[in-house]
Amino acid sequence: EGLAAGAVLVPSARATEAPPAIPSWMQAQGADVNAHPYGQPAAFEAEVVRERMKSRTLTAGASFTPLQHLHGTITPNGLFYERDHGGVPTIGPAAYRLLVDGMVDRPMIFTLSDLKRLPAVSARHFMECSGNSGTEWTKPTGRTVQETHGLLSCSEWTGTKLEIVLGIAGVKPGAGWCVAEGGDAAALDRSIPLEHALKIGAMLAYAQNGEALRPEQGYPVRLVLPGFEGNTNIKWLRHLELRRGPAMSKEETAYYTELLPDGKAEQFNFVMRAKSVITYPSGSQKLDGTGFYEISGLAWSGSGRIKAVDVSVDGGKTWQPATLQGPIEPICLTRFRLPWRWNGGSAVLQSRAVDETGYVQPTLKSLVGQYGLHAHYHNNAIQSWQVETSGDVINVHA
Amino acid sequence: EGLAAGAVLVPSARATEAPPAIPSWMQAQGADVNAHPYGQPAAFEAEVVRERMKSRTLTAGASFTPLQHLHGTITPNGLFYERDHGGVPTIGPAAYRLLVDGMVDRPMIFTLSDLKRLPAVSARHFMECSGNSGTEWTKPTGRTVQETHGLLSCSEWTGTKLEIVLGIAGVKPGAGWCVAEGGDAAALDRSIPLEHALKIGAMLAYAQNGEALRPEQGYPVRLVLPGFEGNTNIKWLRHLELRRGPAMSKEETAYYTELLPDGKAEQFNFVMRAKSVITYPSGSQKLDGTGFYEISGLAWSGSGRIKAVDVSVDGGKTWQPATLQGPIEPICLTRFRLPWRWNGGSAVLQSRAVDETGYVQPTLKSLVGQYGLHAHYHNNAIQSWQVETSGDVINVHA
Amino acid sequence: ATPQIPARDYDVGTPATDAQMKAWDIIVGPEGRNLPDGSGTPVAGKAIYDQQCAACHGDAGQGGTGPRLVGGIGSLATAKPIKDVGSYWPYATTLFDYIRRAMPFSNPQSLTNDQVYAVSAYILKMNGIIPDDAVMDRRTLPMVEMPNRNGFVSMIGASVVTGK
Amino acid sequence: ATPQIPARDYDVGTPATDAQMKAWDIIVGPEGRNLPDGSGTPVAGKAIYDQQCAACHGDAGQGGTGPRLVGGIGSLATAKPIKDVGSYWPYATTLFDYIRRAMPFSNPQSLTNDQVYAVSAYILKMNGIIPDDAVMDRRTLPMVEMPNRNGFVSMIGASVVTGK
Ligand code: HEC
Ligand code: HEC
Ligand SMILES: [Ca+2]
Ligand SMILES: [Ca+2]
Ligand SMILES: [Ca+2]
Ligand SMILES: [Ca+2]
Ligand SMILES: [Ca+2]
Ligand SMILES: [Ca+2]
Ligand SMILES: [Co+2]
Ligand SMILES: [Co+2]
Repeated sequence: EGLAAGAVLVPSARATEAPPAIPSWMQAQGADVNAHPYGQPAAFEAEVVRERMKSRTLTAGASFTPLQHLHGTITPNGLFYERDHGGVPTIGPAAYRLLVDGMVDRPMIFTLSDLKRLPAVSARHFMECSGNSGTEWTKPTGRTVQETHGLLSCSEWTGTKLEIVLGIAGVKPGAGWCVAEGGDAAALDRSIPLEHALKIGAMLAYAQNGEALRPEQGYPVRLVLPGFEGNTNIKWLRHLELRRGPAMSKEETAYYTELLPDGKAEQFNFVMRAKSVITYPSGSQKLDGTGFYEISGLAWSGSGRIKAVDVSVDGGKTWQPATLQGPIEPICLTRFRLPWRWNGGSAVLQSRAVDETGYVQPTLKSLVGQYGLHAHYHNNAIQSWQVETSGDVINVHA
Repeated sequence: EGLAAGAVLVPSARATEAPPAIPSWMQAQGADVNAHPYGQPAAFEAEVVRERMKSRTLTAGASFTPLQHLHGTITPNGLFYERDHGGVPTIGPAAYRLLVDGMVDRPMIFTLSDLKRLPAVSARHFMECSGNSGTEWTKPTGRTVQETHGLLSCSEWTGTKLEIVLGIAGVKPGAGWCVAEGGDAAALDRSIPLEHALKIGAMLAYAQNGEALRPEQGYPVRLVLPGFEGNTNIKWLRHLELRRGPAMSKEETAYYTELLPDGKAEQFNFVMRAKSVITYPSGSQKLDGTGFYEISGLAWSGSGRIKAVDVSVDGGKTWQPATLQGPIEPICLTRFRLPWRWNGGSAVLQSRAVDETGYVQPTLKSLVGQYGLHAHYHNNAIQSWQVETSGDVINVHA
Repeated sequence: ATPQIPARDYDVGTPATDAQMKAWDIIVGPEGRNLPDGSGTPVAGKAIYDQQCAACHGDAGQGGTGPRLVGGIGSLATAKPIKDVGSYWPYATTLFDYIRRAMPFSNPQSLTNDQVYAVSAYILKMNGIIPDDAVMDRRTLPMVEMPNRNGFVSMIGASVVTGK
Repeated sequence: ATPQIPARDYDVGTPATDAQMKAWDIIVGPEGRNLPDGSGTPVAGKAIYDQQCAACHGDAGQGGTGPRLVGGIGSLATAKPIKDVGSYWPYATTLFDYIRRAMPFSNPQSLTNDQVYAVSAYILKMNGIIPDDAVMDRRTLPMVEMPNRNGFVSMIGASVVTGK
């Protein structure tokens, strides 16, 4: 089962097709107040859903955020992308426990109430699977931006800082890594360098966009490591173990390492590098005639704030600076926009992000030059969308 | 039907009650990836819902946001408060039309595609009904912060600026007001002073926290007037009419005006003044024994950024500055926090917001001194929560 | 004052025709703008009121499922103010505008213009604001002197509006 | 280096007992930490594999519903690299750790420690890494020399980590 094609832009209806000036919905009472105590999207938005990637099993796989339908920078919780290795466990808040042990002075067990009672912090951060755009290394594969870049979402997270929980347990000298382990059927675990984790403001999050985490995002508690590859943000967190070195778990050796052409592999490439993508117009959309369009997209970097985004409509020959929607927050999606008049000709749209460290998003060619064709993870190359003379937009390598 | 009491804090379970070290949910695969293409909250969170205020009819009334259960500043779309005067209409995106006419050079009709094609802008803003806390003027009434302050929510809005749509139509000299009218059974309309509307960045919003507006929030298009009383942010927007003066509609004469003791009434009190409330610990919650608690709450102002929030634990005798969660954005909810050790005695918790203009949130006494007891709207008084020696928290006037 | 708004040319949107605007527009201003042809009297209004309004607003306008419409005159500066059409509303035009757009509650925009004039006249009469034989139409309705015409103070100037 | 972390005293949380930690802890490190008592051989492992693993990973470890476990040695620097236990995994301890925590897929944490040692031994043997008669236990497993032991370059130093 693959991803369905994205929505084609609805051709703008003319006023002559307008409904009666006083339509039926003004002539009778609407739905009751609080008909939905927990509200749902309009029925007309049924196509705005996550889509599942084909995978070997129903429980080890991923679902993608429909970026082509989204605006601004926040991802609604119902559309946050999902990557599971053993399905989504059902964990009652009263049954939740976190063990903090290993190289600590006082091994501790925390309940969910315990974690919520500690000082809290909130921050908006993107999360991206390092496998995002992994299908795009050798040829254009995804039909929509949901398929090419949909392992990317952004939330306001609230939780208590890792620093606080470790301060309670007391970390012993010599401990350099913290292994975080999930309470799912894969008991997924990753080793995190302690110094970096504290520097980026690692958080034990229990809330997302105001409400409790969703089950697919780790209810009741997940580790949030701002800017680190998605997989390290352990969901359903059950165990933090302080160690001298990494555990060398399957997910940090067999998976989530980047194989280079010489047979060596890069390991612990935690930080997601600056990247951007145009979400409108994007693959499988269709322009409705010539004229004004606002090109719009998202840029992000695991190394702080986005400094600039340039947009090209000629496949990278010339570039124009896009407007960035403020406030620009560190390690957060940033919306960029550029006005454009389409003259009806073929055009190749690209965007290129620059972050506060000065790092410039690379072309696919330069990335392949550096990593070869088998690194799979961390493809942050410039994406190209070709607008055809028909107005159809397709995924190309340019 | 009234609001149910808020949740009592779950007493923190001890480790001796911990589940098996390897619980059942780690011994079998969890739910399938993408079991919910549009995700839903965990079943355990069923009490986190909007609640309806008692009203004469099922379609003219309000539902309240469960602030006592929320974290950070964003309101999930399913929990955004609701105020309807004729129920929630069902308007298909293809049937949507907006007429812009009156004192303009070129009266225009826009489809939803038209509005989406125009330049977009995103911004995070709170919205508050001017009737919020209206029950609290004469005696403490709401049992929870949902009941006392739940006509308050905060979203990232995306849309096109009013300025752009008016720039297309061309506003004639002499036009000072813009009447905005909704496409519901109440055809609810409000007159907006044009100069102010442009200054605050008025927006024709079609998206909220990334996705399409929810039906209860005006799908497919609502007017967003940052900082203005909620009722002016017309939902299901169908008509903008440029005029010399206000239309004097029912909602700006009979309702949403503040009656003073001398029989005169204040009209066009658009801007929501600085206000704050402690959401934890708050009414109907219960403290689980003495010791450390983090007092947490929300502050906001229709006149820009929150500058400071002070918290008192002794009913206003002494005040301490709370920590504000950054980034502090204009006309946006701001989360404040203060560490507190409860010694088991009775305590009265209060918060007091100051905004960038220097305006200080008033006590109820001073507000009643100014407005009397029949203004109903714009109660931005300091809220008091009394912690009893049992740990129970109740709404009081102090 | 009319703010300076930059002209925009995106070739987006469709010009509205006069017929479209006329069919769309239900906004009546205090000066009487957009009041339609037609007329009505309290007597004609009573028949409509009894049939289509009284169930919610009471036989004598005392209220029920809908708010009370009568009885508050003179109460505003007292300890028990009653804000109703007679005591509180500054313009009679608002009555036509609101009834046309929103009443009867379950069937809005179902009355003819004559019916809206008539029922507005009847509510004004119940409040003792117009005599039994007054005829309400596009010319007379804006001229009705409402008791609380000067009861409102605009706070526009007092608002602190911060720029973005 | 161990960062300085301020001590905190909120009187929140409960001290963990040794028994709790022991029951909780399934993390095995490359040095062999936390490997349990018990042992297993390829022969014992084959019986378990055939019964509980082969359906997904193939009779000869060639893969199916589950990834392939054998066959990639020597392929990493070629145009068609195969990353499997034999060719890619740097530590044999990871095999014990992962199988115990996550396999068999539909019934994780159901094998005894002896069974996990045995099936780990069998997978290593299928890859030609240990001989038929090797015994895997807490002492021997960390000593297994994996072909790709030195194949990884840590990027920790190269990461740009910005403070908050
Ligand atoms: C089914 C009940 C119902 C019927 C029938 C009904 N109304 Fe109403 N009316 C209401 C309700 C409810 C409101 C308040 C609406 C709101 O909350 O916005 C209202 C409000 C009003 C108001 C505004 C009163 C104020 O001070 O806010 C007027 C005037 C009015 N109705 C007139 C009429 C007339 C005239 C009719 C008949 C042609 C009518 N109503 C029929 C229920 C009804
Ligand atoms: C029902 C199917 C199924 C059965 C039975 C099964 N596995 Fe797996 N196995 C999988 C899947 C699927 C994965 C990949 C999981 C993921 O995507 O994270 C996997 C992964 C593995 C891996 C990691 C391979 C790699 O390179 O990523 C090993 C090792 C493994 N299994 C060993 C075993 C052993 C040993 C058994 C029997 C005791 C077993 N499996 C039984 C389906 C199965
Ligand atoms: Ca045109
Ligand atoms: Ca068009
Ligand atoms: Ca009807
Ligand atoms: Ca304790
Ligand atoms: Ca341990
Ligand atoms: Ca089992
Ligand atoms: Co441990
Ligand atoms: Co008009």
